Amino acid sequence: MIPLTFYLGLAALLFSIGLYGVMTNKNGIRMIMCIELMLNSANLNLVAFSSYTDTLNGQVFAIFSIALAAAEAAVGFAIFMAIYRMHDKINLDELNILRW
Amino acid sequence: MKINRPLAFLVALLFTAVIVVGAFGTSWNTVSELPENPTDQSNIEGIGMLLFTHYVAPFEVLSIVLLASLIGAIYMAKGEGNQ
Amino acid sequence: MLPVASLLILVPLIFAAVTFFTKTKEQAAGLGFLGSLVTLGLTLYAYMNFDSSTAAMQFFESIEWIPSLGVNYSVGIDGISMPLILLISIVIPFLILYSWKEDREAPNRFYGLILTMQAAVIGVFVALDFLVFYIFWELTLIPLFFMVNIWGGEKRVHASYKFFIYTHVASLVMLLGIFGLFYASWQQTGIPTFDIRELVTQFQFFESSLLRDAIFLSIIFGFLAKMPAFPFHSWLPDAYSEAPTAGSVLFVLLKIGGYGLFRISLPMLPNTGNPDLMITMLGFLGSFSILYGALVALRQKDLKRMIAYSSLSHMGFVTLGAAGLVTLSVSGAMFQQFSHGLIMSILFMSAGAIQTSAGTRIINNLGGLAKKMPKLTVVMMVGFMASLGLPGLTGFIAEFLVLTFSYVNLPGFVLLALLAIVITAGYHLWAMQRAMFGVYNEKLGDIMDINSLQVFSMAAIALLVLYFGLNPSPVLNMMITNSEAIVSLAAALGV
Amino acid sequence: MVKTALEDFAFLIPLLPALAFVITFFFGRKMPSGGAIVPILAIAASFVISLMITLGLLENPGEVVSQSYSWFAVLNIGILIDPLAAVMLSMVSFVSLLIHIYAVSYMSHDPGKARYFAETALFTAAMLSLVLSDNILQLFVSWELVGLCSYLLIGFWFEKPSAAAAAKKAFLTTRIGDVMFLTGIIVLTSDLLKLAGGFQDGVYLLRFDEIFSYIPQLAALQANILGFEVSHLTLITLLFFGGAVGKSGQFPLHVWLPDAMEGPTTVSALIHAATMVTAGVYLVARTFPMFIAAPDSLLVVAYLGGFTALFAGTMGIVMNDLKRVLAFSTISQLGYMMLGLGLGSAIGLEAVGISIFHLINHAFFKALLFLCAGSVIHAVGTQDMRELGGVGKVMPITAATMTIAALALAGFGIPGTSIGTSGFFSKDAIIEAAYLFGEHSNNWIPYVFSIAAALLTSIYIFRLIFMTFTGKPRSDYHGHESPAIMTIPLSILALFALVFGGLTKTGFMSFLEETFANSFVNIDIGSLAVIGQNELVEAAGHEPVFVLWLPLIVAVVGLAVAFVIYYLRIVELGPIASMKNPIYRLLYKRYYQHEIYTEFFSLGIVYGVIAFFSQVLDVIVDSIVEGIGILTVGASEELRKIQTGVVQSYATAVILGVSLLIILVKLIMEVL
Repeated sequence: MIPLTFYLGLAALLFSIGLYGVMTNKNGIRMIMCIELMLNSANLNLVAFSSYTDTLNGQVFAIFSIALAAAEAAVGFAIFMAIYRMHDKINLDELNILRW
Repeated sequence: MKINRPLAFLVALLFTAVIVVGAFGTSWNTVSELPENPTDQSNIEGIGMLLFTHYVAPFEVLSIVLLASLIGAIYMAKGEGNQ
Repeated sequence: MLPVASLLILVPLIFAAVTFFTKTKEQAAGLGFLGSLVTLGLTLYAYMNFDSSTAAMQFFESIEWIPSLGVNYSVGIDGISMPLILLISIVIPFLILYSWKEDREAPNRFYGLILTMQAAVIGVFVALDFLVFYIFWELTLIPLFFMVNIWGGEKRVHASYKFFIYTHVASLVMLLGIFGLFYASWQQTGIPTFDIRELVTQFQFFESSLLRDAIFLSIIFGFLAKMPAFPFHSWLPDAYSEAPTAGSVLFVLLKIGGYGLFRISLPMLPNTGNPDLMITMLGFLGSFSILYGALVALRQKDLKRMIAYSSLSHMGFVTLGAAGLVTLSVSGAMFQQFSHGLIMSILFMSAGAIQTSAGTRIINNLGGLAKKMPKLTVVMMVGFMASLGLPGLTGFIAEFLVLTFSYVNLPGFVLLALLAIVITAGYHLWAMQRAMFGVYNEKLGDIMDINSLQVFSMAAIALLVLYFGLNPSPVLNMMITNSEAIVSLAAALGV
Repeated sequence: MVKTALEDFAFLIPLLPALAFVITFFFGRKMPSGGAIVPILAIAASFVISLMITLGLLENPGEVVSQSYSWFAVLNIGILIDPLAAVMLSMVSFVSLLIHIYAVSYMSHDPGKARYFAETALFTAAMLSLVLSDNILQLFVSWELVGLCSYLLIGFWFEKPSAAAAAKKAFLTTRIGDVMFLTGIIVLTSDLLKLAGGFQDGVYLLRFDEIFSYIPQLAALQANILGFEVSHLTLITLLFFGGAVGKSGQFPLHVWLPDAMEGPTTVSALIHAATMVTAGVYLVARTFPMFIAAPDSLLVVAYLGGFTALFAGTMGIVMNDLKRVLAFSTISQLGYMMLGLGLGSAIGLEAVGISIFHLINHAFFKALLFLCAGSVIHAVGTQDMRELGGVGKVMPITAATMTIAALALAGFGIPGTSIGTSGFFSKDAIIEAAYLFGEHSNNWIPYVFSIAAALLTSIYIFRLIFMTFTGKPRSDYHGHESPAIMTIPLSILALFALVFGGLTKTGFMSFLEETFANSFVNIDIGSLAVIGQNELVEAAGHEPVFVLWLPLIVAVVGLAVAFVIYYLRIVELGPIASMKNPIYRLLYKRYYQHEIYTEFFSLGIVYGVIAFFSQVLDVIVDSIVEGIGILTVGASEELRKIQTGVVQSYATAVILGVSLLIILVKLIMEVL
């Protein structure tokens, strides 16, 4: 049997990859993609725990989380489109009007 | 401030290490054997049951959230000027 | 019997609230005066019904407030607070009369703030619960801050912020000490309480002497910075000299630092880890403040700054007398608070009158004012003589008691303080000679003497200085009763 | 009985002049001649009461007036009229009364005369209350009030910068002495507190009888000061003497007295004769039992007194200002009084007698000298002797009375008889006592000092008389004799200066010796002297004849010298009395006291210390506070730049923070 920790490790790896993407990418679309990656690593954890504790709650939550991710992606893309219309770009490191 | 890739990499690595060490260092309270159900591998039925009984309220809320975000996304993506 | 202690807070507060909504100068001043008169009446009522032969709390009231934390609204008056309440209730009406004819913007706020200040200071004096105490303690900051900030001199903004932040930080350190006291006592007894007397009593049962020292030092830091004592005084010259006359007088009436010393710190002192060290520290701060304030005052060019430093010097007697821990030295220190409030009010009113008439406070630019302002000169002379400790006036009684009886325990520090007495005489006489005597400085033009309301209010305070200088017993006796209680506490512990 | 009734009015003695002060101060301007009549009547009443009490005491010296009331805390106010206080009271009120009468005319043209009479009334009240206080604190209170009044009166013409400066100087210099006095009281109180083991109800520790009863224990307490073992009693008495030095113008705190001439001349007369300067002598006399029981204290008093007598005399002979000569003469005579008290280490209680005797006589002739000088200044308008001369022709009464005063000051009289001026009896008694002291202890310094000072006294006072009243006018002035209201007090004083000493000589001494043996205190001076290691000699009377005659001879020599130089003008003084002569310059510059005291000590050392405190220490303390403020503002200015507004860096920071926090928590949990 594959131990639970292996799933957790995989999820951690996925999360970190997504994290690295969020920290380094300038493009908003890419950032949203990386955030999806992080969400999915969380889903992986939920499902893994669900299986290893013999309950279904985690899987239900995974479904909720996928649905929310869809909503988040939709709103996120919409925001980026609005920004793009205003600035003609979606490079987030240049959109730093909320500083200091 | 410029984006600092090496730093980001290091931070990501550090975080992975912390999580992995945490995950491997914890003794999880799990079942000893995964359930064997050769007749029906799927648990769709169980999930469906849960979703419409115990989690029905969050489910309904989620539908409203989805609807709201849908409308919002359409409104924002469409823009103000062009009908 | 009237619930005087609560009324003494409420009446000025209500009058202040109403005064804020008045439209004209006369209405504001009149209402303010009326409010202060009612407060004075209440104070006199309290004084008449006061029993000065007991050190116990009188006019005690207590209402439950936050039972889960043991917070009560409890107030009362004893011999430590009665004279100080008397002091502020007496001076405030005269202060309002003094500033009656001055023109300034927003008079409604001006008089409202004066009454708020009175309510807050009396609140500190009557509070018997640490939380109530602290709330009123911080409330005093607000009127003073705005007094300096709105009606102050040229550098008013800097001075007001400096005063506010400095004393506020000190108060926060004190609050930390109060919380330490609260939690340690909670751990000790299992019952949460904020009652000042209960906590001060519980203090001696704390096991860790480090904890006791830390609590004592952080609380006394708040008091010393408020008094102020050297080296926590640097907000004082700026704030005192930038404030308008009424503001300076309010600063003078802010006797809460010294009050805290007697009410809270002195009963705790014998139970600290190393009482001798603490006494030495207090004695040093006191006597050095006396000397230091006098020396620095001698070099000041600005009359008001000079008076401010002389105030620092005088407050040193409070610390020194408290450190003396002999019944009469402690009562001398209490009396010094009372006397200092009266004397400094006269001095700041005089300096304010000179500023208004001559347009400057720089001593070297004045000269020969006695010729043009004979009435002011007489009153100011009384104030200066009282301030330099002339017998027959209140300053002498306080200084004599402090010096004589602190000498029993702290001879070295008393000798240090005695050095300052000549210097104190020196700068007072120098200022008097330069500003009031000699040839009239024609550059000042034709100036007017103070108006009759000002004469009346200053002369009335001067008469009180004389009266209590000749017959201090009416306030001194109750002080002696209470200091006996404090000192016997210390003596029982062999300090 | 009349006597008991009289005692009950004793409190009126200081109170009436004090009331007069209040009335004159507020209403004097509306009354004729500045309301002078109020203080005059008040002081006259005080004088009458004092005199009646004194006469009563003369009959029955043991029954003194003593009343005590609680003042505040454990301290009291009270009245003690024993022989010492009685004679002082009578003298002060009498001389003050005459000066007030004189001043009605003298001050008649001054616009501030109401203020003048108010302040002199207060001055007199303070001095009277000083004299009759029965405890050391009340004495100190009055002592300070006397100082305040002198400040107000010396600076009476406050529009004159020199007057304001002189007033300040007088107050500050005496204040140095006052602080020593106060220190003495503080040390005394704390010692008494220890010895008595706290306060008891109804026992006023600071009352003289209580203090005196603790003398043996006080003397036994030892303190270690700079390696010397000093008895507490010596310490206390020397601190008291420090106060007396300031008030009575003894070296080195005498510098204020000559400057005190800036006030009206009547004020100078009050200060020099009746009030103020005699307070110091009175203090030492009042606490004499303490002094005699304290080892070494009386010696210090004697040396300093003798030295001051000589030192002031040397300056007196070169001054050109009429009033300044008199001022130095006062310092010199006060030196005699102190010397007389100091000699108590040999002659015991008799010292109080001769010293106070001299004090009283001096009050008469010094008041007379000043009032005469005032009369001259009032008439002529200048007080520089170089511009005077020949005044005697236009002002015969003044000249005559002043000559009488000069004779009294120089001490003319025939030894062995009762013929002589007042000054003769008292001064010679002091000089004889100094001889006894020298013979007894083989220490001739006080005697030499007193004889030399007598010679100088005679020279400078007759120099003054000859320069002022004889010869031809050296400037253009128009003088006239003063009105009767001024000359009558002069004549009365002249009468007293002439005969008072001779009439009361023996009675006075024996009366004063009752001071410390009566219903209030009963002290055996002899046993106290043993504590103080002072060996008393038996009564005088076996001195060689030359000792009796030498003071007179010296006085005559002085008169002759002055006569030759300033009347006959045979000797040309040009080369000697010029600034090129270093000794003359030294004297004329008053031993460079101004340079040493003001410029070196005050401005140099004291001001340097102050500059350090105010410009270095205070700035440092303040900059620490301001620095913390500036630092905080600066730090936030820099730190806020961390908020870059870039989402990616926030994310990095958050994750880094979370990681580190987890590690930290883990580490802490490992450790605990």
